[in-house]
Amino acid sequence: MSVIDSTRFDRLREFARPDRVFDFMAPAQSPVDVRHGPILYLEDVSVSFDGFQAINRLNLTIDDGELRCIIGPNGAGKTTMMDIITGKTRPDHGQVWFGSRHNLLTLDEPQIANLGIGRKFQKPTVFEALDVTENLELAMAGERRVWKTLLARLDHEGQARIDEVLETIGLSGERYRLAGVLSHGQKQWLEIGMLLMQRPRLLLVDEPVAGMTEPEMHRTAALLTRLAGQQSVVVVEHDMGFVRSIARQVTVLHQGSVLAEGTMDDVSSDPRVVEVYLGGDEEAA
Amino acid sequence: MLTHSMLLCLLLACGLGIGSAASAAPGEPQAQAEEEPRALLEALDTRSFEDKGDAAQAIAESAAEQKTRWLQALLDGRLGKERRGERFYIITDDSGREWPIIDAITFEDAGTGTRRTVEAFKINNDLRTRIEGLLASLSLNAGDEASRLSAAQRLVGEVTAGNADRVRGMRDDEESDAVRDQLDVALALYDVQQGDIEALGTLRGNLDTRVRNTLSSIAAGDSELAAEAQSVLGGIESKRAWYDRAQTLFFGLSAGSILVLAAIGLAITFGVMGVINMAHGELIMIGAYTTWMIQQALPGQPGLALALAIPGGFLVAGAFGVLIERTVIRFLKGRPLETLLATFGLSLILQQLVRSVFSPLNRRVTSPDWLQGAWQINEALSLTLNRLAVLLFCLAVFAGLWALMRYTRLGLEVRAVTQNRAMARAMGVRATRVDMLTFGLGAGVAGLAGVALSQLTNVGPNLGQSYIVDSFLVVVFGGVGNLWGTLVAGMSLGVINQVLQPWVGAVLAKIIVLVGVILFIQKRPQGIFAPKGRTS
Amino acid sequence: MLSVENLNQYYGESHILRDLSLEVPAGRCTCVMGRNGVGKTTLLKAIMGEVAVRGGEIRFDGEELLKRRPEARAGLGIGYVPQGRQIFATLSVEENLKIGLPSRRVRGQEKRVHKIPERIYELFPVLKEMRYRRGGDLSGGQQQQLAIGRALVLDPRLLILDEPGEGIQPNIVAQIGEVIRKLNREDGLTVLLVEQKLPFARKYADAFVIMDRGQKVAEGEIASLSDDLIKRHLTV
Amino acid sequence: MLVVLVLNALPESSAWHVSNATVSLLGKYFTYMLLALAVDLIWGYLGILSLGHGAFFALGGYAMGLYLNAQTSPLPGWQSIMTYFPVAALAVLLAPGLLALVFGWLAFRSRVTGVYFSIITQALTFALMLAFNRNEMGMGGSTGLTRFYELLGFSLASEGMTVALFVASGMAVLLAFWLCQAITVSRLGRVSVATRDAEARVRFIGYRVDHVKLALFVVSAMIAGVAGALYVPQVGIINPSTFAPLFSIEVVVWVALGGRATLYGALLGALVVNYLKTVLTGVMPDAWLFILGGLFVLVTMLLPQGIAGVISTWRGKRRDGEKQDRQEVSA
Amino acid sequence: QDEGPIRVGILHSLSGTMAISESTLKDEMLMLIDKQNEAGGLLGRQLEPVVMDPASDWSLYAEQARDMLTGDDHVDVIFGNWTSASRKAVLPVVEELNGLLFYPVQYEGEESSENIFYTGAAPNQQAIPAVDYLMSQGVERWALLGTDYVYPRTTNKILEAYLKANGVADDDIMINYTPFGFSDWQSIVSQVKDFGSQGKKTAVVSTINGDANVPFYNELANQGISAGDIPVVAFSVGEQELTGIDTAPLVGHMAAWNYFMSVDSDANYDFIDDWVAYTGNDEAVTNDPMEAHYIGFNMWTQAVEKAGTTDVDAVKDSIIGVTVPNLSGGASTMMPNHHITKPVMIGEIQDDGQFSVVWQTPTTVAGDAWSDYLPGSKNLISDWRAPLRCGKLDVESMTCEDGPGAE
Ligand SMILES: Nc1ncnc2c1ncn2[C@@H]1O[C@H](COP(=O)(O)OP(=O)(O)OP(=O)(O)O)[C@@H](O)[C@H]1O
Ligand SMILES: Nc1ncnc2c1ncn2[C@@H]1O[C@H](COP(=O)(O)OP(=O)(O)OP(=O)(O)O)[C@@H](O)[C@H]1O
Ligand SMILES: NC(N)=O
Ligand SMILES: [Mg+2]
Ligand SMILES: [Mg+2]
Repeated sequence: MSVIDSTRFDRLREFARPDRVFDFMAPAQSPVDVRHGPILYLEDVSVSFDGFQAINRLNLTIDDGELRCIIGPNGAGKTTMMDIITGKTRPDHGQVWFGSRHNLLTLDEPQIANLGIGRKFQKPTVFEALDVTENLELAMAGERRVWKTLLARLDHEGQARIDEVLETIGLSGERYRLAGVLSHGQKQWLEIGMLLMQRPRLLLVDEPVAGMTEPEMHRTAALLTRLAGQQSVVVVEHDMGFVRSIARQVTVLHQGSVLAEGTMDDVSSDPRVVEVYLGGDEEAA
Repeated sequence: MLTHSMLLCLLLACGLGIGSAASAAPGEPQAQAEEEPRALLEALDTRSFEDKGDAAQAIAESAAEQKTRWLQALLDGRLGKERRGERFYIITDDSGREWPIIDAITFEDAGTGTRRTVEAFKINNDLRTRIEGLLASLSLNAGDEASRLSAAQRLVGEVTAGNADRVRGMRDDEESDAVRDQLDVALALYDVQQGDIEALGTLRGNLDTRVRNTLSSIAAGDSELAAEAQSVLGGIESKRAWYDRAQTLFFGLSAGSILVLAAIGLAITFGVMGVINMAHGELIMIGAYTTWMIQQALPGQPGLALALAIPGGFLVAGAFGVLIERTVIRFLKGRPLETLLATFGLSLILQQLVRSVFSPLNRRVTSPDWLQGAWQINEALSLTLNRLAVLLFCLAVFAGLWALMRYTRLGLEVRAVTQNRAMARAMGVRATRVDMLTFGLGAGVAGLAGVALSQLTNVGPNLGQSYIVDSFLVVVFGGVGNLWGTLVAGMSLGVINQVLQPWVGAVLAKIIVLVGVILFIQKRPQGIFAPKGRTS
Repeated sequence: MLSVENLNQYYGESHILRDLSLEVPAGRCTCVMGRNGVGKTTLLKAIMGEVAVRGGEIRFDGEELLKRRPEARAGLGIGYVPQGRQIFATLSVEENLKIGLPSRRVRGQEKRVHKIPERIYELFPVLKEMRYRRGGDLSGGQQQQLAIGRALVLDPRLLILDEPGEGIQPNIVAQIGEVIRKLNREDGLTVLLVEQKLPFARKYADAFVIMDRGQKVAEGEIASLSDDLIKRHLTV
Repeated sequence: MLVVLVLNALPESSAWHVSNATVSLLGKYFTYMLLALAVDLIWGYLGILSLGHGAFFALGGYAMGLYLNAQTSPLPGWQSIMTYFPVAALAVLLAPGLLALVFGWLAFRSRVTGVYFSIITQALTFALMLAFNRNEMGMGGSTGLTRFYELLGFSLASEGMTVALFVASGMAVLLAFWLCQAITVSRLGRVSVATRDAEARVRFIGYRVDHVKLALFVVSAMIAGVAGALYVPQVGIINPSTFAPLFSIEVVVWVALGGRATLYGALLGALVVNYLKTVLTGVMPDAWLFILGGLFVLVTMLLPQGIAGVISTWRGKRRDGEKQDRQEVSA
Repeated sequence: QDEGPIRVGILHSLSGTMAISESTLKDEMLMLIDKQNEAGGLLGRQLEPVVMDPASDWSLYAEQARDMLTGDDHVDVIFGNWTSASRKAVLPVVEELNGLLFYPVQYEGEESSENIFYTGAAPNQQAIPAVDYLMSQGVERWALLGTDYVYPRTTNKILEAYLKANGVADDDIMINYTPFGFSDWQSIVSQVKDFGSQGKKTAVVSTINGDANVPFYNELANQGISAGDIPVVAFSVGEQELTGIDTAPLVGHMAAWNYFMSVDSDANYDFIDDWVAYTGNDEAVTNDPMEAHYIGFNMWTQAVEKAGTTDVDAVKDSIIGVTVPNLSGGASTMMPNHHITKPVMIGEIQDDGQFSVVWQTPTTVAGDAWSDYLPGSKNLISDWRAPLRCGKLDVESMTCEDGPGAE
């Protein structure tokens, strides 16, 4: 309660600053402080929708540079968890910290994004009336303030970066097509591309390989593994083959809380996980 | 202020049946009978309303056989005299410009007259009241409880030293409890005026304004009586306050029901189908004009006409809706914003069409008797019947629509098509037909609103425009696509408006309500009933 | 049962399906594969009439489909499970199922059915449990089951599924696979499946068709789906 | 370009060939075009459908009206500051700007979108209409402000003034067009389009959607305010009917008819509809509504992109060429 | 140019909210022009109507007035407008371009333009006499209900001052304003009912305009307020408004005008016959603004004949003092303040939708541009004759505040 009040007050003070007109809530571009521990830290988080407990006393820690896979049945709360981290959904209670400095619960979506948390959505959402390049340009890291955006021009460096990403996501040939006419899978790739343009510290990737062919899946796996290390990556995926190919540490979510955590082998041999998620059929996994 | 009629009725209540006594008089010879009526009528030919009243009184007290008919004609403004001539006429039908007339004395057909040839005797308000009293006395069937009761009601505040004893006597002879209670009140009020504290007991809780007015003048003093009267008055006032609140609530709900009626069709075409239907108001207008046309076709039967107008308005407006859907809306699938442009054009066309076809003037729609007047629950609370009917009608329409959307196949298909058209078609739903029916349904319901509104307000080319802004506001305030939202939004806006109105006036009340809605939407950006859960 | 001949389809000026021909034999499960954006979904949409085609023929049981309005195709016995499930979110599970009832084919002398066939609840018991819940409230896996159940209400002769395993937890993917197998093998229902995941395709399909840039580039029995073909046509 | 043509051609010839009435009529059209531009900026590019833009237009108009009134007789109370032209000019921008700022800040902060936003803008203008109708507002009640004689010391009735106002309005259209053009081709323009189509997604890549909306909304309101200020001296009256929701809806209709999301479409729409209105109300006073209404219906059905759509298809080939050029440059 | 037809502008809304009232006036003007042409025209030339539709949009009124008054084929006179707002919009245009406008509707006064002739009633020709009549009928308490705009507000201000000057207490006056097109009269009518139940004879003075009237009267009837209890006297309800109302429950409520369709005069009967024949509608009604146009048109033709030209300045001079028969059997004269003399009548509503005249001023009353009961305008008069030529002349200081005479 008091947290919210004091931020309101801050906003008000910011609002009143005469030297700034529209950029009064410009994100504090302070680096994430990970000297004292994890990059992402969720403690005792709960959220419910009309009485339905979607996240239930969830605890989760992601270390800097880690690549973490999160699996769990449909409706376990994986996407909701990402919603909470990115500010889309406010938890009923609990703590969410980005590094040791930023309490994410006091920030809104753009602020969180500008701190360096990028997200790929489960259902690909791209800007349909813009072409592929423009989609990437908008996502490119940089100034987000209204005035600056108005004056921004695409420089050579930016252009080069876009070309590079286009190459990575295999959409070079589609660069001037409107994003709206891309196929489902192409939109998936474009979203991954936008995520790359953002250069976030923490990537949240929701079902990246849904609808991809086997070889595409391998490419995605390679891409994500390469990113890990400099950046932290959280991947949600149902495709066990994919998970197996990238996972070091796997967390299983069930009914809004952690059911199991460990290496892929640990987890997949956990009878509870097999029961609620994997099923007896190993081959499908 | 009603002195004339009250004294008169006092007369009646005492059984002074002039009429019955006079009409019993034996007939006189013809010639004399011809002469005397002429003199009676002749007396009416004066500019002074005072004198005319006396002449009417004379007629009532005379023995002329025709007197009831004369007085009635005089009251209706149909008794007249030949211009530049001596004959008296009764106009049997004064619609149009050529009137059939009959001789006022012989009642023989006298051909036709116009305003150039016949001058009707004029009456004014005071005279009208007087004639009504005379007529009542002539037709009074002594012993009728209803008329005794109404006489007794008129006595409140009119009891004087002169008639108090008579009234007391009447009270003792009276058999009916209701009449007796009323007479008790009249007497008690008199007694209190005479300083009788005891009598105040009878007046406790009485809601009659005359009682209140008298008591407040008594309470102004500082006697023991005044103090006691003050306390009785306090009781009366607090009781009235409660009824006032009930009345305000009724006003609010009835105002709300109009909003709901006007909006509910839009809740279908806009809320469910997503068509920004700027022609919604004109569909309402079509419903109202349908009512008028049916009334024209059935002169003299407003009740039947109204009953027929309910299906009629629905069908006609619905047919227009289907036509609009078939010719325009269906080409705009998936372009909801453009429906705004097209339907705006349609609304201009429909308005001008009505102006060209029916004239730009308002049309007169009459209400059947059973929709006129009020249901008088007590002195402080009465519910006007047309409003009550519209409120019930609104609830009925709402319930019907809701059931239709919830429980019928059509409702199911409508909901499916609006959510995911392609998928619904893949499941075999004939989406084009559903669109047509849905739009027709919304339009038909708008027509029903028009039928109801024809009972309350102007039936004219602008009828629709006055409701379009409110309709959108209600649908959106309630939460687009939610029928319950429309109901709750309309009703609450109506009640809030009516609660505010006596305080701040109609204009400011409306401004406050609008600003309130703007602020409310900040709190709930999806209206009162925001769609819950994930929708994809 | 279903044959597509020289189908051509355009979105605006871009040519998506190019002279595409393929055959879905009755009683079998045919799997269409191909990279992202080659036109698989578009093909299914063309069959269902959701997109206009510029040339070619689609025959279902000898009948020319393109002449039929989209909503009439369900009545012929084609059940469609689209990509992304497309559940009617605000309708209850039961209402989602009911939508197809009037188009259910009238077999033999049976009168029109007004009740959801028990068979569907047998295949997907979870749907019965959740009958009164809103479709949108179900989990992804349950929604996919509902989407299949919804198509089965039509009592189709051909079932079309577009990536039914996408985004679904493994055990339900397996369940769905079993249901497809059951319908195909036991009830003799013809299945047209679009699927990217090789293990799934290999396990449940009988034959495969590979598309590239709107054309058919390979086909055969599923057993003959070689690594070479995969490398050639499914790798970016 | 079309506007440039009209602008370049007319002022020269008008003194000689075009009658005074026509010049002032064209001046009035320019102010309507300006208003349409303001609506299109936020509707076409940002997806915010304002059904209450007449309010900003009217506020600018009232500010100008007060100034004009002050030229003949001193105004009471606070209004007396409106005697000075710089104050009035500031008020023309600030009154609509501030209202847009406060209203937009509330609405965008609470994420009021879509029809909900449209309807509350309508409620706003409706409430203002009722308020300005009240005599207590000191704004002339329902009659509004009228009887203007002088602007900047020159008589409004003079021929020079008519031309000057016409030129000023034309310049304002050009300037606003240039401004809107600059905005829409910038990255901010692309952020706007992205916001229009997927607002939530824009937030997740770090743009402050509410600021973008607020900025453009305020700019749009100010353009509308300027339009109103230029409108008033040319028409000679400003009254609460300008706040009427129907007027604002009409403006939206101009834009839709001209072609949403193309700036010149908005200009064309305003010009065409108002020109037709002028002509038809005189030529066929009893039937013009059929024609105008029919036009709205037909354009929607036959020209999905409005009038601008026709033009752009017509110029389609050229644009494709441009696109190829661009591709080559970047390659 | 003097050879062609004389062009008469008709500036009445044929669409939008005001069409309901104004479209009839357009038809009437066409009829009057027809008749004049049949009788040989004016100055030997034919009259040609120029009709436009300002569509109830004030800015269009101004635009079209300008259009009418400029160009090669400009009109020589305009008959038009209804609402005061539209007149105020046109006023600067006719003054600037030196046109003539005949304005036929009762209005709030406080205005006199050199180029406008006010043939409708000023407040002293309608409101004040009506109140006098009610006082003579014993009314002691007053509810002034009006639509919220200039005309009702000014009229009520005048009436309030007048009533107070006649010893009516503050408590006995209730003033209430409602928006245009207001339809939810329940609580206001119930307030009035309460106001009227305090034991003193009460009347409602209604300046409710246009569409708000039908629901108002319906509500009165349904709440059981009859003319015997609380009579309503209205200034904006005429025969035409009553065609849309079921008048049976309203018998006895009143209106004050300068003309009623029911007045007993041959001129009136002829006029009605013409009108019925022209419209081809047996039920067509006439009303006060129609009479005003009738008078205005005849005054203008006479003035043109007198001046021998349609030249605006000449007509402006020659029309003052012109006297023409009105429809109630008397005659009306154009006064120097551009208002006319008219009789004032009170009519009671009959069940056939007509009014029966129950009272009438013994002589005609001259319209007063500046009210004697408003503090600011007590000392003001207007006189457009040379050499005064002033619309707003302070008779105490003899200074002219508006008009050429100011220089
Ligand atoms: N806005 C909302 N309103 C109501 N319920 C919601 C909402 N968002 C999520 N839920 C519910 O919360 C639960 C968790 O949903 P979530 O999307 O997080 O699951 P998930 O683990 O991502 O599943 P999947 O693997 O299918 O993507 C589900 O039951 C879902 O229906
Ligand atoms: N509405 C549309 N307008 C224009 N082009 C479209 C549209 N929908 C799809 N396309 C294009 O058509 C092509 C085929 O799309 P389709 O959805 O059929 O691919 P797909 O094979 O199903 O791919 P995925 O595996 O990603 O689902 C793609 O290149 C896509 O860009
Ligand atoms: N002048 C009027 N009645 O507006
Ligand atoms: Mg998820
Ligand atoms: Mg696909």
